[in-house]
Amino acid sequence: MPKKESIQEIEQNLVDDFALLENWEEKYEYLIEMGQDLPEMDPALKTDDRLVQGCQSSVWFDIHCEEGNLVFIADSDSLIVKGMVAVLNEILNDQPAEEVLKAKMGFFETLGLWRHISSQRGSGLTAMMGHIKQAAAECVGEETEE
Amino acid sequence: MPKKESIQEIEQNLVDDFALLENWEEKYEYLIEMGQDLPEMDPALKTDDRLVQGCQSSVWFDIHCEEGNLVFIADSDSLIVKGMVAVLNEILNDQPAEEVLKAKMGFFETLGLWRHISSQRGSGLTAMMGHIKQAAAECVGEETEE
Amino acid sequence: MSKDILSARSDFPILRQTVNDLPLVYLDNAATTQKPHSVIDAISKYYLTTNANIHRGNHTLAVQATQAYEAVRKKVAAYINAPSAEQIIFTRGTTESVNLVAYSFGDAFVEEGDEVIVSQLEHHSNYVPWELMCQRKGATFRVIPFDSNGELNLQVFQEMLNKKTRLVAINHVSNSLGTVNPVEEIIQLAHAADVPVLVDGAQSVQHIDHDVQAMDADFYAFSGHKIYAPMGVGVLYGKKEWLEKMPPFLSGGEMIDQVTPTKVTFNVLPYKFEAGTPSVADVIGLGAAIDYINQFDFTQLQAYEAELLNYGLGLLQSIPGLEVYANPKHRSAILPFNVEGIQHYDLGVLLDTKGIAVRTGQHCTQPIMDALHIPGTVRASLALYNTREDLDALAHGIERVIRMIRR
Amino acid sequence: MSKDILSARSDFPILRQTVNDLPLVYLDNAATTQKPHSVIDAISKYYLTTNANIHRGNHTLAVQATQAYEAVRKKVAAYINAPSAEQIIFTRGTTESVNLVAYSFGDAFVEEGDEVIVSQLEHHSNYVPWELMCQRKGATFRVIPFDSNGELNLQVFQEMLNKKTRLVAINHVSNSLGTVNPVEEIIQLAHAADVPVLVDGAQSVQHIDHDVQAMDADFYAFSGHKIYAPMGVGVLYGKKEWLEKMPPFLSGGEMIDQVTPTKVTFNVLPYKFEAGTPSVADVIGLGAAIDYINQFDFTQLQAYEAELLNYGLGLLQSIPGLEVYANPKHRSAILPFNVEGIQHYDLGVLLDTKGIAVRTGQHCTQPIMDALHIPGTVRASLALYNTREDLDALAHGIERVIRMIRR
Ligand SMILES: Cc1ncc(COP(=O)(O)O)c(C=O)c1O
Ligand SMILES: Cc1ncc(COP(=O)(O)O)c(C=O)c1O
Repeated sequence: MPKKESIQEIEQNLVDDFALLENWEEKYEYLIEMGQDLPEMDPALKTDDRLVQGCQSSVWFDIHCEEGNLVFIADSDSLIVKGMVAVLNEILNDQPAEEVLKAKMGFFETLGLWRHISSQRGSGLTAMMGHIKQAAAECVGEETEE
Repeated sequence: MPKKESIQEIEQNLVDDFALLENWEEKYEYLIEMGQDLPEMDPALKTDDRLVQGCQSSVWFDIHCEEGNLVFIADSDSLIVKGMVAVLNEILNDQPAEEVLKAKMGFFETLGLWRHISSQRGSGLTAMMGHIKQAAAECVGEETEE
Repeated sequence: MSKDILSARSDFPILRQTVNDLPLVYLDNAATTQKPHSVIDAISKYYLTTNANIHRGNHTLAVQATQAYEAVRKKVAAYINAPSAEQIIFTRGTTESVNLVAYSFGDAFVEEGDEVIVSQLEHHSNYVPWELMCQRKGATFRVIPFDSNGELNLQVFQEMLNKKTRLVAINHVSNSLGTVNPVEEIIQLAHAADVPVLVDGAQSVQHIDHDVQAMDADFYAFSGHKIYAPMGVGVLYGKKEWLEKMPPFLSGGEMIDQVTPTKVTFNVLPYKFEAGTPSVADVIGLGAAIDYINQFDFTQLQAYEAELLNYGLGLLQSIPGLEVYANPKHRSAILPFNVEGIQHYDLGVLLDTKGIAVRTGQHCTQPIMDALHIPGTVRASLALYNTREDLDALAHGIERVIRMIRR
Repeated sequence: MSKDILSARSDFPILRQTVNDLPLVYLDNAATTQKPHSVIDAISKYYLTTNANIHRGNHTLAVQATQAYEAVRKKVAAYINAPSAEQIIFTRGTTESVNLVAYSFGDAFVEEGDEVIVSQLEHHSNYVPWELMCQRKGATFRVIPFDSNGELNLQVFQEMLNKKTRLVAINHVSNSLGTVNPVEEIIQLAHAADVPVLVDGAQSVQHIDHDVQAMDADFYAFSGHKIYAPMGVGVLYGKKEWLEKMPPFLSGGEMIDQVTPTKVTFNVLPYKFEAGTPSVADVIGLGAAIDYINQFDFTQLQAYEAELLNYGLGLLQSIPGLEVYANPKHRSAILPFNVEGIQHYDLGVLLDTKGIAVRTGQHCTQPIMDALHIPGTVRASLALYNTREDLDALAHGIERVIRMIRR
């Protein structure tokens, strides 16, 4: 098995991808495409207990701990939020919970031009980030308890 | 008996007097002198029912109707207000109530430079004016009732 | 001669701004309007030359600031045709104006078992204060429903009115659907039952008729920032008979007559309801905004805005998959819609990438969204400086978003 | 390196103004301070480039306005050393801040027979709201007296504290006498009896220490306009344990989570207490004012103002027939006095003819005037831009008025 890319490496790749896009419009377009490419979440999983609080749009996270890695599927009724979910998915999914816990979570800032998204109350980005961090913390906790 | 000067005539004389004064400081000085020249009101007359409401300083008005003329003595613990009382005294005292009722009461505006005084809430000018107008109205009422 | 409406645009410096390197198309006027140069300058000038605390001061600046502040009270009174300036109370905005009445009128006149009526078309700011007041007082909170055209059901309203009704609170124009409510008729019905009416004029005072005596409103509230004036100032108008009977709301400096540890007496109107240092500069900005509006012929302005709204409606309705909400006989300045398959939030953000500012979501009117069974809308809202070009840009922008997402 | 205090004066354009053809000597800073260029520019810039309604908007201007607004919350939190920004609530001023607590805390925690303690040194804005709340609730309103030095009698205070005491409200500096109250000690005594304390920092936040954690205040209130910021914005800080338990005060837009006709739930802190459109430009002006103050070394600034106050005290006390009121161990920025045989009002108006702005009257502290058995005082009050020359002009002006009147 080839060594999996680290959070930093994936982030850098994404930064490079986005840097090629000329303006906000194109960046959003790309983001939405990323979201559209994400597999649909099983509607049965879209339950209230998987709903992330604090977003203008509905965002469902099905998240758990697998052998120390954080594994999740997520979906949203907003294409933009789904694009954000796709970015989070690409960078954080199936990564060691410990690494996720350490990650600065500044992805959207670092991707450039994301000041917009990351400060939008409606996007619920902060809420999603908090959700992931908490799950990561629980995952690390479980591991060390064993 | 020489014909008494009208409200307009007295006002014009005062306007001329004040116009000679160079600045606010001198105008106030003159105003205060006018007040200081006014005879003191009998302390026995300084009762609560003669107090004009609505001034930062205390102002007492002893005002009545004599043969259709409005006659008053007034005093204040403020030298500036007492100066204003002196102006009112010079212009309005012992004038026919009917004339007082008609008077535009813009004296302090007309005297020039009195925008300051006349808009000061603390000076109670509006309250004094109102007090005089009301007394004048009552006086005219009494006369016509007879 | 009155000022040409098409010249308005150039008076608003922010409209020359670019957003995301594109010219700004500002269609979020129901949230807040932009300010003309004269308003911005009035604020600066106040701080550069006049600033002082008002009313209690006798020095020149304090006197000048007081005069300027009180002059605006007269201007506002004239603008809404209030019988006297002392019936104009300055607040922070519509929300504070409504809360003032809800607390003060509520404390004095509403008891357990009484009823208060609002409409389903209200902004939260003219809904929640009454709901909470009813909860505090044990009163019943009643809501006039709207029909499929987005119009209030006056039949139901009439049946709601009864001996226990203490107050009706209603907006003149819905910020969410743009419905112009028949306030004159509502007020007549309420007055026939001896019930006073508060009119929320936040979305009407700048667009349509705003004569408080003609409509016979008992209370009238609006926000400066929606009528080209600064944020931080609003107005409450009230009939004297009510204002005089109502106890003060906020207390402290300015609204006091005498204070001892056992007794407090209050200042006269309007000061009784203005506690503490007011937002003098913002009030002066409101005066400048009213001067600005008064340059126009208001009938002409209304016609211009109505024409613009119709133009926009036509454009939007011709976009396949786009639904405009509500179909009231009279609508003012508001275009609420959704596009099939695109979340309102996404559409808003994507329009923003094209420099077009609209608002998305519930617009502080959850009861309306619940009634329509939708999570939210996109809302474009107009001001006197908007043009057909703005609406063309909006329609064009929506079409491009649709193409992009449907691809 | 920190900014030189003597350079401050030139940052305040209004101080170059003439009044009655004489240079303005502004000594009415306790009523309101003047604004530096940077604050005036921040307001203009906001309206010229950023203006939008905040929080609910997703378009660029709305996002930028929201960021700018929330950044000021953090700045204020840092300035008063609040543990977190969500404990900073924006209001119109101290008066609204105090009323918010009086209504909200009062409704939740004060019952018939309970007691609330204020001091005789309070401004009406931190006195009347408590007195009226006690009247509404059937609670007892208690007042800590001050002694002949103008200092609070802590012995009496300690005896007042009991199991029924629900809250103590006290200013840090008296706007009328300048007394610096020992808030740390008062808070310790109150906390020992399990009673929370509200500190009115209106006259201290700009002059002396203002670390809410160091003093351990449960609530802390101040006004922007007294700290070189615009009118129309104030702050309420509260401990989270209290703010979370307290019900909302004003209701409407922004402070809402869910609204149905039968139930309302509220937004998180601080939004729960910020109903309606706030005064965004004024808040941004407050941010600029804090940036302005932060350029100085605050210890140096305090020393400068203390030295200036002493200089003024010395000058005034050397004028025959002039009485300076109170003689507290610590005094801040306030010079209250009268001259024998001259009414305070007359002295104020006559000083104004010499370009000198002071305030005269009761200064919204009737309980203090009643205790001193005087109708009012002349009050000169200082800010960081005042100089010895200003106080020389004051003393000289008073002497000339005396000569003129005594002639
Ligand atoms: C109809 C209506 N009422 C009340 C309000 C609240 O106004 P403000 O936020 O200025 O207090 C608004 C503003 O959105 C509104 O549109
Ligand atoms: C000590 C004190 N408290 C409260 C206030 C009231 O402040 P504001 O009028 O800004 O609400 C003042 C202002 O004069 C004050 O000096």
